[in-house]
Amino acid sequence: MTESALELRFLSHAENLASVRACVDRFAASVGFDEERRGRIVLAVDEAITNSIRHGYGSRTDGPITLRLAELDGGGVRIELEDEGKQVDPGNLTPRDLSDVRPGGLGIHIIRSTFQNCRWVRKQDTGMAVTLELPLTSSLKDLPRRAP
Amino acid sequence: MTESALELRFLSHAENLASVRACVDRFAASVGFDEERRGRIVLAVDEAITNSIRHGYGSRTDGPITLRLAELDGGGVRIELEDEGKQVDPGNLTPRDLSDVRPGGLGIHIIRSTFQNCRWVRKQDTGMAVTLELPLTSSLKDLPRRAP
Amino acid sequence: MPPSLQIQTESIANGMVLRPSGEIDLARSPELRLRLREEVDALPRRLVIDLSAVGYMDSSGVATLVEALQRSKTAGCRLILCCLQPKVRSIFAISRLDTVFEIALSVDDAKTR
Amino acid sequence: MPPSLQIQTESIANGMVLRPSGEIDLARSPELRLRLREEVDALPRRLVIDLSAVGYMDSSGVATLVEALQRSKTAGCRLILCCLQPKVRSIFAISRLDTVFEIALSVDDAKTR
Ligand SMILES: Nc1ncnc2c1ncn2[C@@H]1O[C@H](COP(=O)(O)OP(=O)(O)O)[C@@H](O)[C@H]1O
Ligand SMILES: Nc1ncnc2c1ncn2[C@@H]1O[C@H](COP(=O)(O)OP(=O)(O)O)[C@@H](O)[C@H]1O
Repeated sequence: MTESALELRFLSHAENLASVRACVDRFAASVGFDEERRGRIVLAVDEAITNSIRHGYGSRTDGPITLRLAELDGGGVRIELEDEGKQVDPGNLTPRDLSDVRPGGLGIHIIRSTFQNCRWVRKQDTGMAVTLELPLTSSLKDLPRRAP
Repeated sequence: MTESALELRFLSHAENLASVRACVDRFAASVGFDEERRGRIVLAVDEAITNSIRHGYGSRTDGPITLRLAELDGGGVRIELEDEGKQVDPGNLTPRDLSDVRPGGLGIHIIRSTFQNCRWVRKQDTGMAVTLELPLTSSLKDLPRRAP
Repeated sequence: MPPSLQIQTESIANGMVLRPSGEIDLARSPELRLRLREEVDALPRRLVIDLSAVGYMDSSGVATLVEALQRSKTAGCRLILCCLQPKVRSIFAISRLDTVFEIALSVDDAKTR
Repeated sequence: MPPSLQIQTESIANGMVLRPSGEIDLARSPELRLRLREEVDALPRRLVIDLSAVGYMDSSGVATLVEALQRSKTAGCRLILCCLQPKVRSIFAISRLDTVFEIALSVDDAKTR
């Protein structure tokens, strides 16, 4: 843990999301992100935690989640999320075709279009580890109005 | 850990205070505290952490600090702060005479006048454990304009 | 004692206006989902969702609105969103749903357009 | 890359106005302390500290201002605070320092009173 870094531990209860978002927002501000980018970072982290709650823990509210916030070397943010829930094949975590309008299936798209580096890894025994990085120097990814 | 509860771990670097405050503020809101009382809770927790940094760790920036936020049975907030720094005799943690105007010496007064229950305990080996509780039903303590 | 989702309502000549407030995330979207089902099932001709008091929405909130849109279409109800704050507008843009929903800039426009 | 404390300054006929911005806690108060020492050591007749852009202050910020007040008195400088936001006003009240400092409601009043 570098000196300016935070670790949050909480259970997979959706009521915890708001406090976690507030902390992520302020951390991203202290690292130097402007309001627009903080909004994206907060949303994408919310989506990753929501996935742990819904898919990792099948909406159980008592599964442990750990979120680590750290400053990237060279500036920016590095976020690590760990759960002890059901695992998923990282190869399957590709965004779906957005032109097929239906409820759900947006989280992975939001996460991937926000962070420059996203990595999902199955942990040794159980659960997923997600690493998300956004250098301060990178620009928000292009958001075309329509899917190709 | 009850389901709606958070644990924050960080090092004794003052740069971390702002993110921690944001989290405490939002947690207190989710538990039902109004803006004025949240302001007091946030300030008092900041003072307790500041004491761990300055007195527990002698302003070293690499000392581990743990902060736990939980909802009190019956409503309200229970906050636990732990460090591994220098210990202090809890009997000496009484507020000083405020009519003696000088820099410093306000933290304990702010903490005690905010929370209904404050407990400082020396941990087994090293460090202090501070427990602060504020039921939702209690009113802010009276703030006379002058010390007696 | 988690705060529940506050939703103000107003009946209009051709339907209803709903005005939820707060942050619509995984903790709040189930309540919104149930409520929107009820409202659509009451078969209004128009259902306006005024989002001016919603400061934050994640994809669970968006999914709830997509579900309501699809239900509305089946029921012959016109669902109109209005008054999106910038942060909320941005998740519709990221999700490429800003052209799928009918989005009005003011409640008056949404009521009468 | 922690953001440093921003302090705007304005020279006035009888001294200086300082306008720090941000949250003055243990991370920012050392910078404020150094700066206030410099300013007091320059022996202005009046030093106005406009706190309108300070949204938060903890006791380390207050201690810094108490130190500056004591230094100012020794130096024959009149230190005046102004434009405290409610949250900042409240820590002065809790600390019973609201009657120890000279506190003005506007910068104009602080400059000319
Ligand atoms: N943390 C996770 N644990 C297990 N499965 C996951 C996790 N995150 C994502 N998934 C899988 O990826 C799929 C796509 O996720 P997403 O794009 O967020 O949409 P949605 O959650 O609405 O299905 C999910 O349906 C789930 O199967
Ligand atoms: N966490 C702690 N660890 C060690 N000593 C402490 C701690 N908290 C408070 N103290 C002691 O209590 C005293 C009073 O604290 P406080 O009222 O906050 O004023 P100040 O920090 O300005 O001295 C401190 O000077 C210190 O000796």
